[in-house]
Amino acid sequence: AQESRLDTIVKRDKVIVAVSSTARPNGFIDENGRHTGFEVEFARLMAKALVGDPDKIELMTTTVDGRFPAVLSGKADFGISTATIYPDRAVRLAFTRPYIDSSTLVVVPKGSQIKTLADLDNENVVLGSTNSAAMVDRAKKYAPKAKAIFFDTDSAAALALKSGRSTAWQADSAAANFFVGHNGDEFVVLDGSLGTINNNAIFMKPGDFPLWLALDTIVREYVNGSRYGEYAALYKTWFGKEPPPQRPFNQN
Amino acid sequence: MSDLIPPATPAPLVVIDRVGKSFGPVEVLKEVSLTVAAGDVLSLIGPSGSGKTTLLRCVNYLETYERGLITIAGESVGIEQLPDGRRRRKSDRQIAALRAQVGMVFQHYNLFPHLDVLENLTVAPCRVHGEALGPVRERALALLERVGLADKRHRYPSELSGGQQQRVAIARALTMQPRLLLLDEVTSALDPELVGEVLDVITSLAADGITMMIVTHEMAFAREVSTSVAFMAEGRLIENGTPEAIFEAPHHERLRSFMQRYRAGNRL
Amino acid sequence: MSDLIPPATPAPLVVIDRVGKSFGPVEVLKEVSLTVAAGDVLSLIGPSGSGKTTLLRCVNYLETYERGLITIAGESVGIEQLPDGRRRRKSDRQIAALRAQVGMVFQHYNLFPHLDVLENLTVAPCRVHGEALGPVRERALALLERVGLADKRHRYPSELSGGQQQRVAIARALTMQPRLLLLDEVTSALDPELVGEVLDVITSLAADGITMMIVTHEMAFAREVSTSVAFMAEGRLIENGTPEAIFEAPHHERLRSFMQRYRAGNRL
Amino acid sequence: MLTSSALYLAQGALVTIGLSLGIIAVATVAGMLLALLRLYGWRPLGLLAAAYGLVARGVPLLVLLIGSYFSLPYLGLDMPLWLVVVLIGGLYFAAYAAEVFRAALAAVPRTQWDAGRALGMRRFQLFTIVILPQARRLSLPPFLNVALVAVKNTSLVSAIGGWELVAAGREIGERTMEILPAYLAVAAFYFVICFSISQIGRHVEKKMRYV
Amino acid sequence: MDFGFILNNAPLLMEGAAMTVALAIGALLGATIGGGVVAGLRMSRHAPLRCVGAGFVEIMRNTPILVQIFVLYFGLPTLGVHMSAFTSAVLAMSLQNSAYIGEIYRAGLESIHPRQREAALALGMMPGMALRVILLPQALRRVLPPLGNQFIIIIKDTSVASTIAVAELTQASKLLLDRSAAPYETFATVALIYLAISAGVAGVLKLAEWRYPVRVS
Ligand SMILES: Nc1ncnc2c1ncn2[C@@H]1O[C@H](COP(=O)(O)OP(=O)(O)OP(=O)(O)O)[C@@H](O)[C@H]1O
Ligand SMILES: Nc1ncnc2c1ncn2[C@@H]1O[C@H](COP(=O)(O)OP(=O)(O)OP(=O)(O)O)[C@@H](O)[C@H]1O
Ligand SMILES: [Mg+2]
Ligand SMILES: [Mg+2]
Repeated sequence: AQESRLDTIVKRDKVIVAVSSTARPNGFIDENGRHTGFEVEFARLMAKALVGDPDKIELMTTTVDGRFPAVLSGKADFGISTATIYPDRAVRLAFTRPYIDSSTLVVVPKGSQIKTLADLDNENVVLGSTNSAAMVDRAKKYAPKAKAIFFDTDSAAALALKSGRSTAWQADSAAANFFVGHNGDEFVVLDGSLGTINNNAIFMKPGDFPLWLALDTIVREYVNGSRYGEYAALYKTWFGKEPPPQRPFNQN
Repeated sequence: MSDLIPPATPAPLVVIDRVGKSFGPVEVLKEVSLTVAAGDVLSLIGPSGSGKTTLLRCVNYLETYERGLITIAGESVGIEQLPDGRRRRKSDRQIAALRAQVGMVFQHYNLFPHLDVLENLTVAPCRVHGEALGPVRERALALLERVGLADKRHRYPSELSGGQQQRVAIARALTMQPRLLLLDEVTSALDPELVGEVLDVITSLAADGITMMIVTHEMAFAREVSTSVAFMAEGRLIENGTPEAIFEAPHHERLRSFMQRYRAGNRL
Repeated sequence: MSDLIPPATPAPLVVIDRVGKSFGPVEVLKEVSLTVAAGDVLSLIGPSGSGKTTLLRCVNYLETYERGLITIAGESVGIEQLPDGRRRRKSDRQIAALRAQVGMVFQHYNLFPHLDVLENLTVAPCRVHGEALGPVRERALALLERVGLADKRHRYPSELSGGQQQRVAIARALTMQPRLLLLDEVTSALDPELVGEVLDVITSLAADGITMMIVTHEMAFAREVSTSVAFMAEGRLIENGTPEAIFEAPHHERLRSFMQRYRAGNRL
Repeated sequence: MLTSSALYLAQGALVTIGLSLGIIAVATVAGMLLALLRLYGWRPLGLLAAAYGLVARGVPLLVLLIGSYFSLPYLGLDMPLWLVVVLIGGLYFAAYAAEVFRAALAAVPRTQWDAGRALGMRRFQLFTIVILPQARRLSLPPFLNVALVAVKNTSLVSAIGGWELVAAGREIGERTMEILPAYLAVAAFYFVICFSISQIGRHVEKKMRYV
Repeated sequence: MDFGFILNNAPLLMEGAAMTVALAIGALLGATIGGGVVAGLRMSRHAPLRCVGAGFVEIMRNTPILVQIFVLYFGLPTLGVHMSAFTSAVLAMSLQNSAYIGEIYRAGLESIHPRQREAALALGMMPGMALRVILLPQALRRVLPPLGNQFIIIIKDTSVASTIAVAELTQASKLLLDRSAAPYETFATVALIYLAISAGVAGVLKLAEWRYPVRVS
């Protein structure tokens, strides 16, 4: 059998992780030029567990187009890059259990006709979002009458809302909260979340059981187990609130 | 000034009045004055680089000139003298209208390589004057016949010998039925037989009343065909007069030495 | 066959042996046979389109020929006759080596527009033969002096008049110090003064023992300068011989009528 | 903060310049080879070059980059990212450059070949001394087009983990969720880079204005 | 490799491809005509017009199409000008490529020996007619290859429209990629579709090249 990537990582004494640098607050470059964000810091926690030091890590930054090829080709050991577990994807990628549950929020201008999530399903609504499978499906499901438009990045979708190109914007809770936090006098988040919870998980090349087992176990220990404390602190730092309490994976 | 000449009198067709032109710092035409009467055939002779081609090009306004004025049938060429003394370029339309009446045959033929021989002849009359293709074709074929190239009408210029291209260029200018014809060394690529033929053509054109200005190095040709001859050297018009006067009794020293060389060459 | 001639004997320098060439269906050279002895100056005359330029180009293998063989100093031009009768193109190296010994001046000069006058002259000796720039420059300047263009050495061809370009082209061919010189209507753009000068140049070249083949329409020039004259018409070599024989006692009907026209033209 | 952003963009611009120069160099050499094959080469090779041109130009560069960078390891070729980008980008734009050169070389009149041959020049000499310098003038403006497109296409390297000017701009934009000013800043940097290149081109073109 | 899901999503890709073709046709027309205007300005007898032409070329050619599209799409509404995403994309691509194509036209025309223009003028043609009847047909054969380049670049530049929510081929492929996590299959398919569209345009240009052969003359 082939050598497991896990051995390679241990021998190399460093992990290579595919992350994003343009998805605040998950992965971005901060004012001091440091690559950081919830997912990037979580990747460092993974490195700490795998090779004993959060700084023994090499961050491989790709756009959305390149994140899956990056792990499939072996250029990166695994990826942490807002990848939602999605049945079609699971055929070709291996996912660990999720490291975060995220919800989808809708942002509208203050004083908009759209007062509730139910108002979205209307011919006059232009609903903007990123061009991801989950967003597209949600738009179809919850606002079939509305016109849906899709952008490459959240910032472009936000710009569309600002410039009036769209009348509502659905986004990952992290991005939506950050945006409204900065533009609170002009925009509001509608109450409630659009659809169910998403599970973002670590992804890797399929067929490497030892590595998958190790990653999955480490994620479990952070999210549900012995290292929950570190995870909770990280979560609080980036999202300003307590994480959901420890729970078995199949809870939702 | 020359544009005050009333066009009703039997005026000279072309009046070149103290024309001057420079390429950058180099003055290539210096105060050239010359008139060509309607029906005249004027030969321009002179050493290489003396400005003959440049003068011919100015008459067609292919070259602008900075000083003096050229008029054709009382109409100034290319340039308008404003009452306040300033010079203004005429409109493209005016310039094109003038050129359509002035035929020119170039030293380098300048045939259109993407058109065949017949198209080279018909393109201008059809597109400029909007004449119907039928009569223009007739005329073009007759001209090709006359220069001995009727069988080459569907060849492209690159498939013709030098002399053949030369003759096509002459025919092309004639298809426009110009009233003034400018010829720049049109016989240089022609053999003696053809020189004779072209000479016939030119003589018959002169009989038709077409005025011509001919730059040439062949003195025999100049002498035979022209009603007057002008000699240029170093951008100046040195002497002009009847062929007899120029060839037999040259006044100017420069012309005399030029003629001497010529006779020395021709004695052979 | 001609390539069997032992090079030791005082053999003709150029042997053209039953050469034939077609452009597609058109046969432009028909069984042309001709020899040029070393030191000879051969003038090729004939009506326009008779194949003079084409023959000259074949001698330099700028044009391939389908039938017959041309040899220069016993070496076949461009084509190898294999023992089994097939013809094979020689290698580029062989062809280039031959051309380097054969100078050519084109009807349209074909100067290199991106090089100035001096560079046009020095580029081939320096870059092709690897001669040192110093002596080549000397030689080039001397030649420019001889054609009266030393002061234009840093001009570009587009800034020269037709006659000036023509003279640069002649100087360019001479800078290569060729043993055979091919000239295609080199005097066509020259005024009588310059024709005289070029004539002097050519005469002195002949005295230096350079063999020449000259295409020309100027009969006086042909007669003065050449040791033999060949007359072509419709792709055939009709008659050749000494200038006296050709000009005074033409045998062939076609040549006689050609000469008649010429005399008619020159009587003027 | 503004200055630190500008510095950050400047670093990205340096990467962009480096990659661009590499790509343009490869594209020029390979493009000239392709053009030569098409015009004067052995016919089957010429057709092959034409087919290469059609395919290479027809496929998006992004796809080529992702396809090659992530597949090369399978072939046992673990080249550094910049090398892959320079090679793949260079070969890709070579197909465009080849078209430019082909048109320019063909536009040099046949009489120039005659003149060179008559002086005893061999093909290669004739080509380098007579034909190429004249073709250069005609090819310059369209070649500049290709070069500028190449510069701007270096932004695609962020898909395979590379980082350059656009990536830097996007990172700044996403940090602040203000993408438009960031992009305008990026555009300004591009303008400086591209304008410098096109000014060099224009200067050379002017110097060659002899016809 | 497993292309099953691609077949299942064929309609999505085909709709994207149709949009790409529509964008490309709009931009090709706009840029071909705009290029003429730009070349006209650049070669004008009047210095101010030449300056305008040169300025336009420099600005358009030296900035990324992405930024131009963003400015048109997101910037203009703040000035009260509303264009659809499609119009914005076509306009941005037309403007930028007018600059590129204008330069190509200019290079081609300047390569025709000035004597040709003189001969046409001497026959009494107006400058415009000399251009149409004499110069353009000769320039065309020198210009076709680089023009083909630019046409293909336009086709692939249409992908930038995905950044402003135009549902063209690249956007469709990104969605498919995101859903399936099958980059190689998706990219291969998309590359083939782009190749087919480009080959179509290249084919048309080959026909033109057949009429105006690109060879030493
Ligand atoms: N574009 C130009 N730039 C600079 N000088 C020029 C230009 N065109 C012509 N000249 C110069 O102007 C002078 C006159 O040239 P022109 O062509 O009128 O002479 P020409 O009398 O026709 O001579 P030839 O009999 O040799 O044709 C020459 O000295 C020539 O070098
Ligand atoms: N590339 C070509 N394709 C077809 N025919 C050609 C080609 N080149 C020359 N010809 C023809 O071959 C014949 C001989 O041409 P060539 O140039 O040798 O004549 P020439 O004797 O030099 O004439 P001139 O005195 O007019 O220069 C002419 O009838 C010409 O039309
Ligand atoms: Mg002249
Ligand atoms: Mg000839």
